[in-house]
Amino acid sequence: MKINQKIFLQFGICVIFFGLIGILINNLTINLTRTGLGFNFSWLFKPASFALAEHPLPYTSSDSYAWALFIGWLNSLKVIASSLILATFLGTLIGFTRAGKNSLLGLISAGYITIIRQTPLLLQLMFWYFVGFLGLKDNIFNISNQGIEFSGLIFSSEFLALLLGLSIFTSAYIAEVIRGGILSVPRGQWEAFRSLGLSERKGLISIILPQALPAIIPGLTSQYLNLAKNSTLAIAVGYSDIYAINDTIINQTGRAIECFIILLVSFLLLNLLITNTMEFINRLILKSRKYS
Amino acid sequence: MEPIVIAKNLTKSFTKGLRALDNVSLTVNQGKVLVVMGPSGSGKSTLIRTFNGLETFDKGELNVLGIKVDSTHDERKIQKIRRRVGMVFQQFNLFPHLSILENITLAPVQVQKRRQIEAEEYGMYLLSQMGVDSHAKKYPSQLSGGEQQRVAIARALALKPELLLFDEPTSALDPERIKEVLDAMRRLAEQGMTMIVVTHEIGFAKDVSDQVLFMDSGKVIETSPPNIFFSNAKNERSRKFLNQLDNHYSES
Amino acid sequence: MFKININSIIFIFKNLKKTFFSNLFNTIITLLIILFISAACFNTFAWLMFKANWKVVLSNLPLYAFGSFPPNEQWRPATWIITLLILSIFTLCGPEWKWLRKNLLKAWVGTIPLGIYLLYGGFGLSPIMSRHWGGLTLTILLTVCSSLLSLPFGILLALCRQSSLPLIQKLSSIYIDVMRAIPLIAVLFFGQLLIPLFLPLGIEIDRVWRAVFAFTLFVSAYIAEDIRGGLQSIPNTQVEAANSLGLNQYQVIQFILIPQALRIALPALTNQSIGLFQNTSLMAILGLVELLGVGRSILANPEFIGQYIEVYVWLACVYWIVCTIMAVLARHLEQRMTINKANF
Amino acid sequence: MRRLVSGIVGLAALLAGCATTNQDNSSRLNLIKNRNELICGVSGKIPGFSFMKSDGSYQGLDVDICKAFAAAIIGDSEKIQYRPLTAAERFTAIKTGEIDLLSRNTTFTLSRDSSGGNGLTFAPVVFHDGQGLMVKKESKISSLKDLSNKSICVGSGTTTEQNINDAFESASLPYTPIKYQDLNQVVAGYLQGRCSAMTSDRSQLAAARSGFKNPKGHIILEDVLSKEPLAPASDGQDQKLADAMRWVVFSLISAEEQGITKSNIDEKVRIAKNNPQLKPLRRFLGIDGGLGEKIGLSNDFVVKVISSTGNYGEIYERHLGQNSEVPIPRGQNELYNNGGVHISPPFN
Repeated sequence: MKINQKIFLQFGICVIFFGLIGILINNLTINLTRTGLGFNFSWLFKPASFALAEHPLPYTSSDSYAWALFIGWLNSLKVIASSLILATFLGTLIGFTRAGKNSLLGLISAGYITIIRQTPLLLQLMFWYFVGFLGLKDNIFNISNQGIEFSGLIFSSEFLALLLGLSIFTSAYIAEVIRGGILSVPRGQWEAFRSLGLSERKGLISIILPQALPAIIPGLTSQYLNLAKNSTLAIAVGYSDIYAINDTIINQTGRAIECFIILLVSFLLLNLLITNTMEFINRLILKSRKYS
Repeated sequence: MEPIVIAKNLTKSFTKGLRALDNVSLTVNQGKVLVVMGPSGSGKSTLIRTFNGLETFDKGELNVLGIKVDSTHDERKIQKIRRRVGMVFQQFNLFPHLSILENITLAPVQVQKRRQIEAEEYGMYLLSQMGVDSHAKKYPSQLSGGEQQRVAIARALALKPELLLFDEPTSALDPERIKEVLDAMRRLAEQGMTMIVVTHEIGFAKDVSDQVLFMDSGKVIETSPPNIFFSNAKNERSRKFLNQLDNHYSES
Repeated sequence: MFKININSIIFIFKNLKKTFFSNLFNTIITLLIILFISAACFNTFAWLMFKANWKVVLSNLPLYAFGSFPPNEQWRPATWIITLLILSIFTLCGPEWKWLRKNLLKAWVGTIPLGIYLLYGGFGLSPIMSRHWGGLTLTILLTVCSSLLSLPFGILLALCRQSSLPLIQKLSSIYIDVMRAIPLIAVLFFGQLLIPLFLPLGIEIDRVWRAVFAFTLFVSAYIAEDIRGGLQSIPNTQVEAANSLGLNQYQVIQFILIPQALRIALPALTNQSIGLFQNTSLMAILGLVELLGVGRSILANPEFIGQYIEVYVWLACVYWIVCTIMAVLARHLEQRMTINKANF
Repeated sequence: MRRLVSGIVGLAALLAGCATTNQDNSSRLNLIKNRNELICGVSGKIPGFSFMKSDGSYQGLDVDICKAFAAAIIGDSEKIQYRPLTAAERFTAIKTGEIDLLSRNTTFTLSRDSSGGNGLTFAPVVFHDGQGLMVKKESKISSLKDLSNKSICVGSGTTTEQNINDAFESASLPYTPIKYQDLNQVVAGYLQGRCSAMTSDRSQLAAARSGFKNPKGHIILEDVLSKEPLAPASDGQDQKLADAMRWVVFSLISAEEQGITKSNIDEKVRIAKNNPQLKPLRRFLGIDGGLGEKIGLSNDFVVKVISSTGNYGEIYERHLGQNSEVPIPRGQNELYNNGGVHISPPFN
């Protein structure tokens, strides 16, 4: 009786759910036929006919839309990966100073965190780009508002502004994660390493941090995922990431639904990539702890 | 003398083949106090938790207050039983987000659909019976363990139950707090409440109980009146257990 | 957060001295930092006072606050914002907790219909269309409506994810996971441009409400996870105790699980709404004239072309102040809650 | 289990079938009239064409075109809801019915007009523009060739992006496009020196330059990269709305041709009413002929339009004329008999 009731309930919910989806899809098809667009992906292989400022792989405007999207995905990956590293570095540094004993540094990093966390990322990105990078008038050490030239490699100011903005924003959150992790280690552990005569710095790195890592990794993962998602704000500073290219293509072809699906899939892929990597790291840490 | 609980051949096994309950049969009559004793892991808690449906069993029959339950665990019947059976837990299990009075009035108002004012009046009466009426507006975390347990008893009484189940009510308390809870239980027994108590308190069992049931490894080893059980237990294992308890208490 | 009394200042100075004199390296670092900070402060101050042209801010203040709301009706959004402010102050120095919980919560929920009534008009007020809404008013409206709508949605999703019915559990898990995987701007894009494609001809939803809807879809997935965390940390004995009192499944959820889960998840939830407030700025990219959108519109006025630094600094200050108010409120609420902290 | 699934699918299909809306040939024109409000998509960020004033109202040539449509369809030029749209979202907004029509610096092109492309229908051109490049005087750049290997600031999601690509590609010159979301970002990028040049429609370049601190320091290159006839647009499936829009625009041009202005329209109506011989004027003003009804409007729609916005010349003068904030010489936007290209077919 009980089981039947459960099946019935689920069946009912299924009917309602799929019925709703059916209605929506039906409306969609009606609307798409009305606009004469239909639903297909064959346009992906037509020439894109727009140029891109940044392309890690060869790209010309006669390449296909699909290739343009792939370039966009690579651009996203590039900025995500690099700001991930920079944000982790900055975040750890600030997290340490915040948990550390130097009160001046602690005060500064607390101020940094409130300013960064309490203003919108979009505004920060626009500030970094339009005020920060474009404000550079002279060419000092190969740094100008065109970007940075570093032993033959050129990083555009759009990329750098996004990198810096994302890293600084995420670092404020990572700092809190790190601080939380450090505080989660029992006070006795600090006393223990101090009584052994280890210096603050050494104790923090070799005793406290390894114990804080299990508490830090999940928070770090979710911050990395947020960073990846936030990288779509590239559109505000003129960097050609996957979202910006999708946006251009929607405007040229009107294929909003298809582009949205492509965007969804690319982000699901990105997410899988990040979570799996972090899980792998987590497992490595757990493994190394077992042996030690 | 009406039987309140009749259990016949209750059997419950865990997945690994261990038996939590092994062919347990017992009867508790109205107004009687049954004390269940036994080493930890012997199935005492499991046994009394089956009486209000917190645990299921695989075989056997159970009749609580005239409601028959079998291994199918009919939700509606169990709900009926729960409305007439109160339970007090080892860890008190008060609701931390509700004040003491709200803890007590929640079930009468929501389950028995009594009026809020009426439930509060009766709740205050119960709290004063338990000697904790001055804490009515406080929250559980502001009370000591003994006070919390007395509130928990009042909460169980609020539904005007016909049977009270106690699952080691004093084992989470400081020694000096145990007495106040036991005294409250004593008073309840004097008022003629039917009670099934899992406890290690020999004094309480000796003074208050009508029967002592000794369990080990899910089996009922012995059921005797307290004077016989404590002076001259029939079974070897019971005696051994009592010895250990005595040693423990003389040490501490 | 910024409570600095004399003692703590003395303490800081003592500490400063300790680090200052501890070794040469630290001394240099400290000096450099102080030098850097004072240089930065001086430059900023000089720019703020002398170089910046604040006309772009000062002459457009009503626009930042109310968007293009008709000038003689601007008392309406103003009333609403002031009501919110007064409520915030009341909550901060609120009286007894119980009274607070019983009435302030209702008052907060009541601000939504009040706000919508004041903005839309009707029933004695002249009706104003949503196209006139803008600026800080719209930002706050988006925040308040979306956060209060996504709370019940989030709770429902969390309960579904914990459900014993496998199908419901799967569906809500998929929803939550997918929503958490995609960027907010994509969801907002969906809300602004794709939702109309899913509606039959002739049925339209106002774009402000579509934005609220999109935010709700997005945030409720995050709230669901926070609540789920809260639900999981409630010990099973609480459910047993409730069951033993004869409460049925729904009563257990209503009276025991949800109130406790909400308390546990409170810090996470307030963070979500602060995040939501900041994220409403994304609507500027999608053409809604909220606070950042107003800034961008003003920059298109030939009179103010190129004065974006002033606008950005000003907007950053506004966002920072509101976020800080929200954060202080949230912390206050959390402290009130910890008085009755769960003792499990 | 299979039966369950097929049952669900069947039921869903049934429900979906019930929800099919009846696809009659109802036009948006009726929807607008019933709603008593026109939803007009504008840019909101282009000086002279549509931008927000300090009091929060929109102003510009594109905005006045919206007003003309509202006056013609509803009879009240104030019953408009303006939707500021980004370049990227504008077509989707039309196709989804989010807006009734678009009056937003949109270039009339084949692929946008065709049912195989974006599926829009364009009204007559309201502003003839061409894409140009603006550079700083001090940079000494004088032609496209000088821009080889330079960065150029472009607004994303516009035809400008495609045109600049075509121009540089056909001249086989390499360049770096820096794409921004809207014009004032393009301006910021250009002024700060991120790019050597900015490209946009020449009207927008002029408009932007008028707001610069030193307008004389910037020159618009002679190279015209493209023809940019800017026109209002609506959904291509909606013939009735398109007809109405087409003739509202023509009425603006025709009124200028006939010297009918906002100030003398009442006078003209009076004269036409009293003089049965003035057949063309009577037809134009809706006294005879019932022309308006043929396109789903009231017969006197021209009177309503002209009395609320004035004729095309007046609109132009108000927003882009010599005394406006964004002066752009009229050039090819003059009437055909004055050296320009604007011409209206007869109102017969």
